[in-house]
Amino acid sequence: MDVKMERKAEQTNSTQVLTMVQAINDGLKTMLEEDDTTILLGEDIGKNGGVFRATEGLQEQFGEDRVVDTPLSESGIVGTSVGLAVNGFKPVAEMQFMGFIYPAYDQIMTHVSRLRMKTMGHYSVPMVIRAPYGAGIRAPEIHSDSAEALFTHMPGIKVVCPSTPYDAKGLLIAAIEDPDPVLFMEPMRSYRAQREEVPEGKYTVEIGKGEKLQEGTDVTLIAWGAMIPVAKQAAKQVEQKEISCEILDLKTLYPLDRDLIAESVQKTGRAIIIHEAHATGGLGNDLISEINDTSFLYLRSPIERVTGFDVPVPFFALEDHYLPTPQRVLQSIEKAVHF
Amino acid sequence: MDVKMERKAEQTNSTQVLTMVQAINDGLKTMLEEDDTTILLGEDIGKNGGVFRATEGLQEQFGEDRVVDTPLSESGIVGTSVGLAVNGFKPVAEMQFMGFIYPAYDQIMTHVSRLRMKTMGHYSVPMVIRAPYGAGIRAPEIHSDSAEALFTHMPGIKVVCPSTPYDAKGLLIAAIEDPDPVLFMEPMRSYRAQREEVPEGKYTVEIGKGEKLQEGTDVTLIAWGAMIPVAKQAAKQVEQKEISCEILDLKTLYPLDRDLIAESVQKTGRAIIIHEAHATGGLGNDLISEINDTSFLYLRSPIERVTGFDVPVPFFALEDHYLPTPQRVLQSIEKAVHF
Amino acid sequence: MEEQFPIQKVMDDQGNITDEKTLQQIDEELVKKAYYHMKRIRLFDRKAISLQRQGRIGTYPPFEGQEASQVGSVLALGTDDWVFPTYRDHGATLTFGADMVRTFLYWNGRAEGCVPPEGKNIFPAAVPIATQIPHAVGTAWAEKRKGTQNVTLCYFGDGATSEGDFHEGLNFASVFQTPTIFFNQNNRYAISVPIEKQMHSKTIAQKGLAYDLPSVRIDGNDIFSVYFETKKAVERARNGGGPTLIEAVTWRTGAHTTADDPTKYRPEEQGKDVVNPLDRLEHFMKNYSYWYDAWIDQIEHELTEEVEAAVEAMEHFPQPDPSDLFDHVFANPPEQLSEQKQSYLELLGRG
Amino acid sequence: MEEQFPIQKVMDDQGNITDEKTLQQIDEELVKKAYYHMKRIRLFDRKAISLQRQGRIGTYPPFEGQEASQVGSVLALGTDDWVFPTYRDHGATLTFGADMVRTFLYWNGRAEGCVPPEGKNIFPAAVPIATQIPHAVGTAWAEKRKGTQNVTLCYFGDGATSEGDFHEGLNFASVFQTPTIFFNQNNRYAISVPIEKQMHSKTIAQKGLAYDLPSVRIDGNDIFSVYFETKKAVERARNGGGPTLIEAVTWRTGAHTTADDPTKYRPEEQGKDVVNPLDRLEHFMKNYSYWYDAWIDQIEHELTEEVEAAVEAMEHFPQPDPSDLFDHVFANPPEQLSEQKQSYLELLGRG
Ligand SMILES: Cc1ncc(C[n+]2csc(CCOP(=O)(O)OP(=O)(O)O)c2C)c(N)n1
Ligand SMILES: Cc1ncc(C[n+]2csc(CCOP(=O)(O)OP(=O)(O)O)c2C)c(N)n1
Ligand SMILES: [Mg+2]
Ligand SMILES: [Mg+2]
Repeated sequence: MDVKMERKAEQTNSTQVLTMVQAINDGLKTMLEEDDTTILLGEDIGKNGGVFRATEGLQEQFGEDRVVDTPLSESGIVGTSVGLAVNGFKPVAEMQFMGFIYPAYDQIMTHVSRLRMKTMGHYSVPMVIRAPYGAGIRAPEIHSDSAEALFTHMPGIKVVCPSTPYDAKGLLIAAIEDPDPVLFMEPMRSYRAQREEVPEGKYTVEIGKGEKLQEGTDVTLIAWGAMIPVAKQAAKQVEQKEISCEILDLKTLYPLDRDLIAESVQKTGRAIIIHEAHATGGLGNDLISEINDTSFLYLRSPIERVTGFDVPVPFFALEDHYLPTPQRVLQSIEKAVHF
Repeated sequence: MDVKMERKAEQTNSTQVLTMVQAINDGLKTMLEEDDTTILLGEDIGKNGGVFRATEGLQEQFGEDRVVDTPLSESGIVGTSVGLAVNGFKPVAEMQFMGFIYPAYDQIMTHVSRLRMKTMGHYSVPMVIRAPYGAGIRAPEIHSDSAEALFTHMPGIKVVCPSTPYDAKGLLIAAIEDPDPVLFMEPMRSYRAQREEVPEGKYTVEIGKGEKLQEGTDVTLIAWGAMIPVAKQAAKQVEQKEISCEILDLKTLYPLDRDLIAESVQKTGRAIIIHEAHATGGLGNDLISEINDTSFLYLRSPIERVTGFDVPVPFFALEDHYLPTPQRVLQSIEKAVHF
Repeated sequence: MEEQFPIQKVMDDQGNITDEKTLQQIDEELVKKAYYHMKRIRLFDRKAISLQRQGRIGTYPPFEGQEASQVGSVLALGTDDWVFPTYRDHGATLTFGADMVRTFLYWNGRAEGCVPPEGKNIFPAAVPIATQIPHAVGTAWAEKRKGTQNVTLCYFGDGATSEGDFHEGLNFASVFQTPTIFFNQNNRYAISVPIEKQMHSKTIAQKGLAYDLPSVRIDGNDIFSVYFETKKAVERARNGGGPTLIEAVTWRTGAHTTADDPTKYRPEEQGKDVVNPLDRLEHFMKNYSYWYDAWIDQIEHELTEEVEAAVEAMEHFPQPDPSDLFDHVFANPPEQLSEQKQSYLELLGRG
Repeated sequence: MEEQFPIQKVMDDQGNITDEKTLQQIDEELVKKAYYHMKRIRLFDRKAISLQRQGRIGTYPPFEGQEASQVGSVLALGTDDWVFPTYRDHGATLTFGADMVRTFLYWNGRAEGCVPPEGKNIFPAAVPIATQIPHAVGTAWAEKRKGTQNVTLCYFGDGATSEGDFHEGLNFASVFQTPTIFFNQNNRYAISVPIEKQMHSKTIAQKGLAYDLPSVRIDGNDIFSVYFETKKAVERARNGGGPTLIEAVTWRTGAHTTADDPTKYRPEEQGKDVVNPLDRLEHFMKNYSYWYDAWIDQIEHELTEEVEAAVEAMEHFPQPDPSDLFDHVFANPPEQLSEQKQSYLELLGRG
């Protein structure tokens, strides 16, 4: 049973059928309309509407002062956003690709995430950093990184990652309204992979909450973003072998929805974590740790990780070998079930 | 029984009694003498001898061309080091404090760690980045970070962290001789905390190998760097309660010495991981993952983590509350043993 | 470039002012204010060093020698403007209205030291070099967008100009014409690295040329030059004229910090010829009959008392609370963080 | 600043050279070499676009319009010098001796495309903007320290000058006086962002003033101007004169990449007046009797065959090997990485 579809059906507002990138555009538009202090900054987000068209039409509608084409300068974008945020604005900064967030790492690490702490709450940095992430679209090098773990290990910033158009818009609005900085990861591979009904106007998806996408009894698959379709495919394939998978979409990577995870793993006794980032230092380890803390006595087999390998994301000719596949998930499911 | 002391006694070369920072100085000197291509770069490392005196006397001895005071520019230091390394030199770059490595994060992430992969081995970046890390010395903000996990999650670079003068020199020399980039973390708190016999001249401590510092039967304490004394103190204190701890000093944080860990945990059935960095995203989670993979059936209790909290390293008035203490380790040991 | 950017000064080392017009702009109020604040922060600075020596505060970076730069520049601001200090600019923030007790607390490792008085736009001292520069551009940009006339004054050292954030910040300021005054204190050293090794160019002012910024190089030990040149830049910024780069050439008399030993890297003779900015102002005041013994004694007495009282208050400030470790990371702490707090406080026996 | 840095050119749009002395420096060998390489990379570039359209390679960033800048600059180098290209500078690397098959492979997502021929000092194309600039300074510094006369030529775009690494790299070059030529191709756009929004300053050449670097602004579509000015900078660098910044003003005729639509952001008329550098050279060759129909036909034929053969070879290149994912991360892969490889290859059925 698809739990999510059911919930969606309850939605009564008028809706539009949108792809994820359109839903993001719609979320940005909604907040630009709602709140005068919202301001978008980034490279090529204005006239060009963003290299993925996520900001298409927004500069036309809201003007160059609110949808700002900046110089090619990530540290400058994030650093000036700190000043804007402290002084009454809600900057939504786009990093053109997540692999280009690294020049801004210092600003995010030493200021964005720490200013509230430093000033005991006197100043805060309510800003959103949007970052398209992940491999699988045949992009040049550095365009395909999945760097969430570099930010979940950074106290003071939240990290979210939607897997559907509906969640993308709802989480983005929640992120913009959040009193603290939020890194908003956008799975490029999912930008146009799926269309769904997305409510018009403003609504939010709660930060810190994941969702059970599918009920199951034998094993819990934990994933997010572009790995959700991979998890679903694998789950479908093992159905034939009479293995029943529960699928969790985390949506928020920090703070984790611990109850959701514990409840599911305590039921199934087995977990497979699927993510694109490298195994070593990846968020998968945090999840294992979490499960170790909450559900040690429930485990029937070692937790499995299906992740990107401990190698740099390769040039695109090999990217399909880097990325987790349903086949690899399948293998792990069988390993867990037949432990 | 102190396994390490025994091994040390076997050492026959002539030795000096040195602190860790002196041992590092001696290691640098050894390699500057050994190999003409070794070149040190950093802020204040020349005439001033480094803010911790780690490079004291080296510019005088080897000249301004080999011990280079650079501009205040971490990305510049690392970026030019890439060029030097590719073109025949062995740069050893100092980041004055680990918290100031972030401006160089882009260079390390997109080039230092990836150049070999990008060029299928045609170019490589044999360089060392030295970074004094950790809290506990009443330093200003950002001077006390422990950022290993941001580098263990970066394929293509090794990460090491000594806890003694002997290991500091031996690991540093191994790092300089390594064909690949190595991040060399120096626990500031241990710089002058201990003196020991350090062989003169060149010797190495193998990268990728940890060491059992103390045999025990009930629980394995896993730590490195400045947390080793904390682990030892806790182990000593629980001795009275007839709890016997095995202590592992990891020394290399990537790649991990998996056999050492597995063997010990399979014996004791319990593990406590101690590190300064934040729990979420910390290396502790990798260790739990590792143990989950290798030793699932041996575990008698959930693995415990004693770490820095999920908060930015605070201003120093509160740093002792941030840092793991023997008391906190104790609590975890008891929790594990009485699970 | 030294010809293109000569060091502007209005007052010579003996406190003489040759330009009649400038002299007329200097009134008693200004002179007294300048002396008062320079004296005040001098006393603060020396007290801080002595506290550090006694182990009553942590490592401290003295600013002695740079008082004219800090006081002269910050006095050119209005109350609603913004100040972005580095760790060495507490002389400026104190003059702008920062609390002295909290300033001492800052150097005792207390976050309380970063909290400015309500209504005072003072950022926490930037520790990672040059990172405050884009922030200062951002706040100024916000003021511009809100349509106010407020400006932002951003401090940074000579060493800071080597960092990427200096460049990116100035470029943003230039592109968006933000009302930002980039106030460089060129004290000719970044810890041990002399400016000749920091850069091959002879001036910092010339770095403004890259961004088409109005730039000026001034004698940072001449309080009047600092004040009037900053004032000009502030007026320009308020009136929509955009950012300015000011290089104030100065000299730190003492060590980089109390943990530093400048004799390791500074030639003994260097700086000997620099007339201390407070002495220079004293010469001026005596030359032009602003030196009132009674007033001098009175403020010296008052200020000494103020500093002593601040030390006293700092030392009697409530002890740091471990809860603060957890309470200011997010507006609403996530459950897992609250648990960490809870269990730690329990361990401390105060659950 | 535009007065201080006028655009230098020796050849006008009609291919006329007014300066007699310059004319004498141009010999048939140079003309033929220039034409040959510009033609060659033009054919490569157009072929790459068409391959991309057919899905035979990935996204591709055309350099048409910038051939004079790339060929003119790289021809000024000697064989032992270093070249640091961006993703748009394969025209330069091909001219310097990169393998054409591998260059196609690069755009097909193959690491093989980053491996230069033995003895050719060509760095992989820099994708993260401006990051190659410090590398180029480092290799040049190494040459200087080894006492060779080799120099480093570093390419970057107008947009790249906004990044911190541009600033930090140029400062290092200036401080250590490394033999680096910073060759900027100012094609007036960084993707969709026009130079007027990238910077408020009018020229890129003026950015050299910050570092006291000799800087020059040239017509990047004038192959001779590019060649001679680069040559000058190369000579200076070889002889210990340190780095130079060259701004070559040019124009990208097409899209930023094959995934880009420039009509979204470039006014239709813009660039219409720019004479394509190859046409300009053709005018020159006709004006000065270097245009030999037979030779032109012959090289056109040869080059077309070369490009076709390279495409053929690219498409018959051995398939990418999943082992390569694991084999080049470290000189000696750690055990855990070998295990990952092993188990993945097993899964692929080839353990
Ligand atoms: C990014 C970064 N790197 C290194 C340091 C260490 N550090 C602290 S002060 C300093 C020198 C700063 O020199 P300058 O900018 O001239 O300011 P001054 O101390 O002279 O006031 C250095 C290198 C730092 N704080 N931040
Ligand atoms: C650090 C970084 N940020 C963003 C990008 C995305 N990006 C690729 S090319 C480009 C524009 C570069 O412009 P310019 O330097 O003028 O070079 P051109 O493409 O015109 O040759 C951008 C923003 C990137 N590659 N690297
Ligand atoms: Mg200085
Ligand atoms: Mg361009």
